[in-house]
Amino acid sequence: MSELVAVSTLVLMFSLFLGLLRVVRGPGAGDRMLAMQLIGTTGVGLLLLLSLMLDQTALIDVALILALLAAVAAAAFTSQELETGDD
Amino acid sequence: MLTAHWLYGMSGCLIVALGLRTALLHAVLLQRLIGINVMGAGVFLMLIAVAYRGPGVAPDPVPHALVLTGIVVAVSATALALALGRRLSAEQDDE
Amino acid sequence: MNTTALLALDALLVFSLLSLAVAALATHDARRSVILFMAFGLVLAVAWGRLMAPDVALAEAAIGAGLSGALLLAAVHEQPRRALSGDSRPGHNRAHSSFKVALEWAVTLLCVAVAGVLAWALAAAFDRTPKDVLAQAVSDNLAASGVSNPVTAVLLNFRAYDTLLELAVLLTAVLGIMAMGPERRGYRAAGPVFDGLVGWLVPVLILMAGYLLWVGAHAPGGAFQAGATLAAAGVVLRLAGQRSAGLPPWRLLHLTVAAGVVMFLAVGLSLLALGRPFLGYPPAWAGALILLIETAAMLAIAATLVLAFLGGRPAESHLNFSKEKRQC
Amino acid sequence: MIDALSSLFIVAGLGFYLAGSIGLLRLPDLYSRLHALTKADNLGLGLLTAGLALHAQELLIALKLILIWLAVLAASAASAHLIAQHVRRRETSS
Repeated sequence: MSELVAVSTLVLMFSLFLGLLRVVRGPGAGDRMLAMQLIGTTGVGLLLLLSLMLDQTALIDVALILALLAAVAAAAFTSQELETGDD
Repeated sequence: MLTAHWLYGMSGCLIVALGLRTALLHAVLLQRLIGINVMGAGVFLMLIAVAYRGPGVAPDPVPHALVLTGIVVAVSATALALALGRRLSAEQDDE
Repeated sequence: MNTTALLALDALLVFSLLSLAVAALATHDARRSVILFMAFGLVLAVAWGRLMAPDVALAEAAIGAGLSGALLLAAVHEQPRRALSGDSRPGHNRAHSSFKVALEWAVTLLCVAVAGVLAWALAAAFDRTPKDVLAQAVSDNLAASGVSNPVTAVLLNFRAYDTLLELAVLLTAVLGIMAMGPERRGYRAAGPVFDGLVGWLVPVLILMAGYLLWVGAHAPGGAFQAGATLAAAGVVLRLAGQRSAGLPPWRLLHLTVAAGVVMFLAVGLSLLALGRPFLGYPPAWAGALILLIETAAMLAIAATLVLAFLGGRPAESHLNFSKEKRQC
Repeated sequence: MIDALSSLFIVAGLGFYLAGSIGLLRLPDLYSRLHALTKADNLGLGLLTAGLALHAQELLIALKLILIWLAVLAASAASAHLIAQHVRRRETSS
């Protein structure tokens, strides 16, 4: 079991790396943000596997915070500021 | 043999250098700030690498406490710098 | 097998961090730079988890991958032209190109030298077998600290002076921000999808902040992580078009921002009055006093970070209660 | 038995993760990449959390894992929608 977890962690890190390539390549800001969502979910999975592998249950909390804050980042990207005079 | 802390610590040094170069050379305020933040992250990486004691061994908590507060202070300082920059450009526009 | 997998994981993580740093810093497109910096923060949070620093990972997940990204994105939206694009500076174009190249080389060499010195110092630190004087002192005295999470014990008991000063630094920063001028523009009211998101995300973030504050005594968590999570709730409200961003009414705002420092000083001075050293908690009371200080510090940190996102002094009329009072 | 089931879930979850990342890289435009993102990725995390929850020693941990999956499910559906809408609005307005 522990070997499976170790190898799975590595595979997931590779998957995250593939997602990062899209973040770097873009081409548009929207493409990058969409890829950020994917690497966010991959990061969540990676932290969960690491929590089992390193025997650190607290990493589950980190995964939850990461999941919630990915949504905040997306919100910040898409929210539209008021124009002057919109007030 | 413990290679992990070497790997993370030395890349921390590299990241400090990369961030410092941008912070000094870039013409745009926002990207200079990102450079400073990247530099800070490099320092944090060095500190956490020093605290690391291998898998299954409890790391040194003192650097962790330093980095934890460092992260919060860094984001506040960044916000202050952005506010300063905004004020500066507002003054320039008035001229 | 496990160590090989771990080593490969480390190599891939470090490579990702380095290439993201290069990519984020190399581009001249500010928005691309910010998004890549957010990705850098996300990978960094995973790295902290890998290096068994869950306290730091919590703060990085909340701030590096979320809040500071939101802050920088707002700055990109806000000022696409002047101050952020240095090209408008007078005399900039006239600068001698050969001088510029020489300067770039000099700075690059300086940075290489800095990296070399740091690497040398780090190698010296690694070469000596860690004596762990401090770590040993922490684990020896943990039982008397009132909490069982060593990082919280360091922050709020053993090195409480440092944390008090750090909160004072945050207070100075936020006062500076508020002195710099009025807040940035607000946001348009959220559409239905965003509204649905806000409806559950904000309560969950607030609950999570309370949980992190409570759990910080015996597991990773504490005032800094809880404050950042609470601030994220405020930022989401602001992004959804709520001008107050969940901040307290104007009169209470000053008190909230200063709450951490005030509570720290109040506890420290009361102890001094009772004949104990400043911030030298009696062991029986340490747990309760730490929770008291942490609660105040969480509120102060959250308010500070929300004000940092607003980027200036909030308009008095937007903080709900004062508005109602005036209408009465 | 539970170990085998748990391993099966984890491996299947990884398959979806990889498919998602490869789809994100290979698919031609933003709208088709939405598929890769929202479908494969959430299934990937769902199977992974299911596998890990089977392995969890405490009930609280299993509950937290399920909570994480639900949070990601709701958050990433909303964020992907918002990002796509944002891009579309820009394209049509310019």
